[in-house]
Amino acid sequence: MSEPDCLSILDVPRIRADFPVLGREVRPGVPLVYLDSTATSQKPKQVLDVLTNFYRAHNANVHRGIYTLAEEATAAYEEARAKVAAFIGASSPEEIVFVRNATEAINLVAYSWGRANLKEGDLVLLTELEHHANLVPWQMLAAERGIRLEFVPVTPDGALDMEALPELLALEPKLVAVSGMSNVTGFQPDVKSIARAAHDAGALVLVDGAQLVPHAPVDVQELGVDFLGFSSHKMLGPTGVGVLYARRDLLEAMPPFLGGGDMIRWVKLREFATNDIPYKFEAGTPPIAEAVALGAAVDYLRSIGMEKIHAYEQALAEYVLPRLQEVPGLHVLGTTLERRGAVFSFWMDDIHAHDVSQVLDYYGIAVRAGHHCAQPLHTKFGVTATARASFYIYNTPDEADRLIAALYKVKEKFG
Amino acid sequence: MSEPDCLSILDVPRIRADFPVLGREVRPGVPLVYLDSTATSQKPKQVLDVLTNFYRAHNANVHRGIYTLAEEATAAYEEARAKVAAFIGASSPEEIVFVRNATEAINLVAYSWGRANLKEGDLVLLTELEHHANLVPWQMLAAERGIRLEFVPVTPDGALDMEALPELLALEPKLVAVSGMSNVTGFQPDVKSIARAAHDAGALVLVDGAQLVPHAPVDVQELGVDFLGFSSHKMLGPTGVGVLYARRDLLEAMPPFLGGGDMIRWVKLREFATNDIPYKFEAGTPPIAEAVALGAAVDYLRSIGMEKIHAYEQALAEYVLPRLQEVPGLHVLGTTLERRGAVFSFWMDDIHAHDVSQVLDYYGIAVRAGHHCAQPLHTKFGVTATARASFYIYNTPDEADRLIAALYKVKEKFG
Amino acid sequence: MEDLYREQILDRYKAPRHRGHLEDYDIAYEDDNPTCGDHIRIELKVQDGRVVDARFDGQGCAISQASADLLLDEVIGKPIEEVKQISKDDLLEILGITLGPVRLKCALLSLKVLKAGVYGLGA
Amino acid sequence: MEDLYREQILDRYKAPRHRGHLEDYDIAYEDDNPTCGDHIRIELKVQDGRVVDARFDGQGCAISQASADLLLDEVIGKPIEEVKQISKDDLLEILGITLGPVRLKCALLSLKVLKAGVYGLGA
Ligand SMILES: Cc1ncc(COP(=O)(O)O)c(C=O)c1O
Ligand SMILES: Cc1ncc(COP(=O)(O)O)c(C=O)c1O
Repeated sequence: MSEPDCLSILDVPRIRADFPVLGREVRPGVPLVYLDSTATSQKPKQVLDVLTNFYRAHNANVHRGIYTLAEEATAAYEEARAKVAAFIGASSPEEIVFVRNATEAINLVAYSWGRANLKEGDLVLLTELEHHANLVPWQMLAAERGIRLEFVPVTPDGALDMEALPELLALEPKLVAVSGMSNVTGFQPDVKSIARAAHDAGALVLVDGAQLVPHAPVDVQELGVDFLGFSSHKMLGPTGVGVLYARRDLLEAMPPFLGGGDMIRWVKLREFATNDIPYKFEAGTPPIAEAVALGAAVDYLRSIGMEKIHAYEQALAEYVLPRLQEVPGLHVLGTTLERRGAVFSFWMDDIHAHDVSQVLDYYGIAVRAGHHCAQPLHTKFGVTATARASFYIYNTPDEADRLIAALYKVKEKFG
Repeated sequence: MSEPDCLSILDVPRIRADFPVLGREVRPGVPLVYLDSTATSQKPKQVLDVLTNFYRAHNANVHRGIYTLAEEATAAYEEARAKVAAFIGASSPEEIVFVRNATEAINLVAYSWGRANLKEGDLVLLTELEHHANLVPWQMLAAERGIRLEFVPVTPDGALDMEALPELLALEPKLVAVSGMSNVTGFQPDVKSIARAAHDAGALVLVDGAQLVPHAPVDVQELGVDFLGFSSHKMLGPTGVGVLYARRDLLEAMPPFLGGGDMIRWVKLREFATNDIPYKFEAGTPPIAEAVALGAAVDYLRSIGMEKIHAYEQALAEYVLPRLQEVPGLHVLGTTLERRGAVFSFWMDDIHAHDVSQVLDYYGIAVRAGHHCAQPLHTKFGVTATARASFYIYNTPDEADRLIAALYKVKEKFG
Repeated sequence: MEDLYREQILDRYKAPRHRGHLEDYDIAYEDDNPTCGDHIRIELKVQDGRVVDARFDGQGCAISQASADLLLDEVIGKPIEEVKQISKDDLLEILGITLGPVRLKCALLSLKVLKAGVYGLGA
Repeated sequence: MEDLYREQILDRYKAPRHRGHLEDYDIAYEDDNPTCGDHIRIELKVQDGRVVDARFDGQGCAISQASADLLLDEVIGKPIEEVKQISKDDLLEILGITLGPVRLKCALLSLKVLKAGVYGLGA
């Protein structure tokens, strides 16, 4: 992939103009090259405008008020829910629960569905690719309830070992919980095939969509996903809000998770009845303005088109990966170009990831260093920490060139 | 209390100028009179500026990044924690856990501390004043674990029956969980005396500070509070963030609640170790921008002074209550002028609260109608729904006059 | 207000035409809106597949009560099969006002009760 | 970079003076920073209440390793009571750089290990 080929897919300069932070200099004369969208994305002014306009003109609490502002706020909040539902192909807005982030979405499933449906000895099948968000909640349940955990192995090139799947599914897991895209290797598992096989084996399917939803078209019905969790802040929206999608019949059968206002139908001193879905799972004042702004982020992404975004990032991956691999002594964790996003975790011989990231920062390049909340995956590859450069719609091949150039400087400095 | 007396306490016109939404008209020619701050407060431009500036200049994920933006974001987020700690007199920022809202704060205590420390037959002492947020989590624990619940009764004037307390404490509750200020009657229980008595009886003390913290000076050490939960959105900050304060030794001993990134020290495939407090309780990407903006809200409140705010609202209460009570057929739920904030829930003979609120909206006056998430309290007073007018630092006695005048119109219309 | 509390609605609220109970009915159903305490009970007398008389009772806001009264205007005299066809939009047209999400629930409670009744939930 | 990776730090990282182990030591302690895998072990030989020799070993980023090496410069020859007085600020002054919150943890790991050792956690 060449630079111009990439840029024929997406009008990146025009997109960049929407993101105020991209005009920033890290130090006088050193412009920001933001390559950490996997941790959190930047926000376009269209999203910030909706966010502040909500507070400046319509702010009120939702669902109960009869006055003008409250009705406007409620309508905006519910409209955001409908936008999110349409964005991921849910069959109705009631299948969308607003939570804080992908992490809470998965915990909600573990606490509510998990504690109601899993008993000692039951199996939850995970993968070695998983982010801590899709490991720790199940470990907690294993410690509390004695459920068992098994893991689909990762291949040396950072993909999932699909050949191991049938054997693992033969153990009859109750749930298969898998990342839709690794935040380390960028690998995008074939969720549709996994879901079909899992369903055939009698398991439900949870997808950790924290990376998938911002970077690829998602249709939960067509993929056959039962639960999907993702975060607004990784898809151009604000922090403080995330989404749990779950199939209506599952949500209806699940017991409540957090108790309080709005999730109830009625309350007496010693008992309560739960509200209808999705409100049953939204206790207390929700992240109202954040959800409304997430709706604006969805609008923005749709106006570009998720197919295009996905294609652009695949093209970027083809551009970046070989160039990275040319840097002497640099090893990429995740070397497949099939089914991958533009995320590159790497380590350099004899140079700690912290030092790599620090030197890159000197050149204005923001990359993350650490285990990226996927410590078992790093352990598997025998490294404690990697540096990670991740690209989104506002990043250019030129920025990749700057990254590569700076990596040669790192080598020089520490060589 | 006369109008000028109230306004000598606080420079309300100057404060109003900071709140963009207050310039709004509900319909052409009908200015907004916002009397629903108990549900959610409006936001000053100082808070909105910090919020958008974060996204425009410093946005990054916190805690792990080494690059400039990530360090700035982390510093801003931790500075907000320190501001909140100082605001409520916590002994250190580590005692401040950022959650979504007051509701989640209380649920966190019920799930983590409650499940680790309460067993069948143990007593949690609540009050009849409580908001659903401080009822339902304990009802859920009662259903799951067989703990018992008892309630301090409410007096006919909407206060707590303190004389019943000794007898109830003699039942040796493990926890006394009480609202710092009722969102219905405006009553502000004597938390300090309750805490002292509860501690003497061997109980811990949780205060639902959702209404107290925005409206009165709070010093957790001086009050003797062990757990305090409150919400940013009711104290001039954004939605999507709230606070759990808990004493360090309690937090340290409590098991984690949500599992995922940031709350761990290390993770293997089948086990994890928890991080230090407060991170142990902050799983996944926190509401970063929201917490930073909450810090700005705290700055704003401190610049006015919580003592002054409290005095102003007490003066307003003295101004409003008698005038409300003069409206024929109008009954206020909560008639004491001692220890109260400027919240007035009322019902009118033969006119449903919905209709009251709807007619008031016609005059631009925003009040809430319903049970205000305190259904047991309404049941106790034999009403299903009340209309509620609540005042904050940007409300004037003149707005109260407009409310009263409009209530006479309501009577006319429905009389 | 002019728009929301049209004379018709206040009228029907203050002086409903169909409030009360039937001595003898074939269908009855009741339900409430727990949030605000609106409550509606509807009783229908059916002969030869046609609603020959109807009453409602209940309490709540003007919108919920007037809506029930106006709805029964529509229902009385109609074949039960046509009653089943009455839609949300039909009722809102009869009311002739635009409603926010909360008030919509008030307005539609009577229709919800009616539908549950004619579809056989009542006895 | 000029500010962060001063010659001194890169120097010490690439060619540390005190890396290794003592044949015989009175105090040893090790700890790590689990997030990034920095690891430091410090060994001290103490005679008449004075540190007569010291070594460190470990792996991690340049800051964490150089900080350990520079810290031992300070420690060797000092009475143990004075070693106990070495503060965070002292170490940062020796390093001579300004650090963000994450790197601060790297820089201070060696001091944390040293303190735990001299306060008797090690053997
Ligand atoms: C006394 C009281 N407690 C708890 C809450 C719940 O607050 P939130 O909805 O922000 O969680 C409220 C807000 O209505 C309240 O007034
Ligand atoms: C694959 C994956 N899952 C889950 C998460 C957790 O997202 P959040 O921190 O927003 O809850 C992340 C974010 O780092 C991720 O990359």
